[in-house]
Amino acid sequence: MAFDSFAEFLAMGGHAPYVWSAWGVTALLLLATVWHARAEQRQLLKGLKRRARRANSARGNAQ
Amino acid sequence: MSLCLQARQLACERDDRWLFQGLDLEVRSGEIVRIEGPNGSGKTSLLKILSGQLSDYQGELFWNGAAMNGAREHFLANLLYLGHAPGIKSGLSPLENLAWYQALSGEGGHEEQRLEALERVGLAGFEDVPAGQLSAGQQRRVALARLTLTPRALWVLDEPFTAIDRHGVADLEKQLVAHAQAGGCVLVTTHHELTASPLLRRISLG
Amino acid sequence: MHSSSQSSETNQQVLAVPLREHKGGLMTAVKATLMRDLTLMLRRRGEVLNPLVFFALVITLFPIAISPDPELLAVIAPGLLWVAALLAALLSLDSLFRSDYDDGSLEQLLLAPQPLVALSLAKVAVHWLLTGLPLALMAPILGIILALPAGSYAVLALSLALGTASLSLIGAIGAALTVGLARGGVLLSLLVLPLYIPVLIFGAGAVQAAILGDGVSAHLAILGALLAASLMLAPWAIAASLRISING
Amino acid sequence: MWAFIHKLGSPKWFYGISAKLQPWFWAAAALLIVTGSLWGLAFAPADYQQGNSFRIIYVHVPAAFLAQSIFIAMAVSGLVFMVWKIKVADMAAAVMAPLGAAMTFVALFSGAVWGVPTWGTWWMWDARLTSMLILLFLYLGVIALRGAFTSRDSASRAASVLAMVGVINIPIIKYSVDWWYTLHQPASFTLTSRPAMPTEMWLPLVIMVLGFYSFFIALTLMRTRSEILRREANKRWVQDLVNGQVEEAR
Repeated sequence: MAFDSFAEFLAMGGHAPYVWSAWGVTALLLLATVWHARAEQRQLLKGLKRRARRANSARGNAQ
Repeated sequence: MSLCLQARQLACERDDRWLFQGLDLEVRSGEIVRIEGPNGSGKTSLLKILSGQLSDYQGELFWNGAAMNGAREHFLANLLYLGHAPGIKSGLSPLENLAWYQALSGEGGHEEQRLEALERVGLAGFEDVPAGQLSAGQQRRVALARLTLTPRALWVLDEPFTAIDRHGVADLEKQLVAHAQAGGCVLVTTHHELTASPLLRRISLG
Repeated sequence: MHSSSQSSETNQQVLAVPLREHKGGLMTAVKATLMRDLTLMLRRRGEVLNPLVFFALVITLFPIAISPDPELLAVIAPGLLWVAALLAALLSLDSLFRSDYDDGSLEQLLLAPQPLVALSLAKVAVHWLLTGLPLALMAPILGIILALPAGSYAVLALSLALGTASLSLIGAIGAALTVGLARGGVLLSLLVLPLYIPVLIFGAGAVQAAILGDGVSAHLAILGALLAASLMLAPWAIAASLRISING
Repeated sequence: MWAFIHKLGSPKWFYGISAKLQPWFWAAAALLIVTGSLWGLAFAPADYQQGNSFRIIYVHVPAAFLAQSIFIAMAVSGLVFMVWKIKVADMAAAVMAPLGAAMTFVALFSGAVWGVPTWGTWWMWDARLTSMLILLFLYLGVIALRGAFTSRDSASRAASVLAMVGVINIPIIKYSVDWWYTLHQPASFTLTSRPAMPTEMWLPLVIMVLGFYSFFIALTLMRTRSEILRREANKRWVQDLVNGQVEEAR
């Protein structure tokens, strides 16, 4: 452990704004890409399923 | 010696839509083959594939029995393609335009040949006018002059009758038949109704 | 899909139009393409002059925007001249294949029984002859009004002549990629400018070295090496890009 | 070999295999990044010169590595697509580009922030940062070119060619920028070039780099799967797959 207390850890020896903003932006971007990829996949599947259901019911009506 | 262009199981997909699939065709000496189909059925794409411009297709092409990849140079040396746009530079005179086309195939050519070809398409007297000052139909005629200027066995013509007057249409049609009778081969798309001829064959798409 | 059967009698007949073997003539084709593009450009003198006027205008803007102080100008002159020349060369790139694409002669170029690589190289050569070379010749005159120190004028012209040849080659890749797009002009600069940076560094560096009295041969050698590399690689990329654009 | 390549080329096969691989890469990414972060932030010793601001290295360097690697991966995918006409390769290239641009941005941002305590300024024309900035423009160019075409086939080919041209230029750009930087020498030292780092400093860095690579692979697999669904929506196997899921839901 390079720090004696949690407060010191947060203070980063006076470099807190730099260290935390760099890490924060990185973490935010990584999480945002994951969130975006998940949302994209869900939306696609939802659209495909809706289409499949509509096609199925259309086929059902025709019979 | 005769020529033969074959396509086997040709399929073309443009952005997830099949323009055509499983197309087998064979074009031989002495034939006029008209590709038919409604707008957007892939006529131009098919001509572009058959003339070796579009490489994005499935299936195989053969030129005189040899796979197209190996025979490409020989194929291009015997091909004359006229596309939607006439390919005429408006800044150059008809003579200069034709000279470039002659040189593209590697021949120097003579001015008399070019003058003669222009005369045949009814452009005598316009040899030195910048092509930009000619009408659309006259520009098309300059392009058509290549048919006689640089004799090639295989003609691939995409809507060659566009912008041409009735007289010119009749002349061109005669020229196509004569070419096929002489053992050449014509692949053509057109909205114009071609007169029936034993040499004419239709392939319909879509 | 149907194709009616056809009697095979006609197939046996002898061709009046015999099949030809492809018999070279590459030099004829390349020379004709060079001459054609030169004639075309020289008939539209405005298009040849535009980049030169643009170059002069941009150079005029800097002293007005920064300061008329000759000492200050002398320091930044090499960079200014190089950046302005680079932008001027970029300006004319969009039209390199555009008119050929519009009037259909690009398809014909692709279907010529000659290697497209050689033919497109001829087109790029004309672009350099009528853009890069005049810019290089004009730069020393503009150097005077920027108080460029003596002794660097020849290097300025030489570095520009060498450098703009690479710029034309690299830029032609971008022009070929965007020729099928309706508004390719802005995109073209986005694609091409980052690739111009090495040429800019060594081009402007050569002029600076000449001013400082350092040897310039290293810079010019690197510019030459960049040109050799572009000459070897760019034509293939140009040809591939043209084929993509024509598929549009 | 050929059979393998063509198997890989089938989107259906790739969709199946990537579903199996994906969780492992996500797990590896999470594990490595969490470990590396804790180690780098809390346990690695502070730098004797830069103090704790040095800890920015643990995001700056992995992002910079990834930014360059993704461009190379994109160009290789482009080559595979152009040579073997394998569509999955192009789909992967398409989804890689935005992540690459994002990583380049992260590297630039963290570098700029790092510059404040080190150089006393937000931006220094440091060789590494300058190359990164140019790389960002290259990414934006590829993304813009892909978006500019109406035909997706042409867009894919054009983007592949541009990625390949870019990848040939990246080392040239890098060397010329390095050379330019040493010539002008505006700063006494660069951010990350330093004499040998002690183990407890570079080990977390290695872990972070590996974590970022796992993240890249996992995300690319995931987004390529989405891209496959998008492009193959009309194909039989996708419809069967969706139908199966619909029925399951009942």
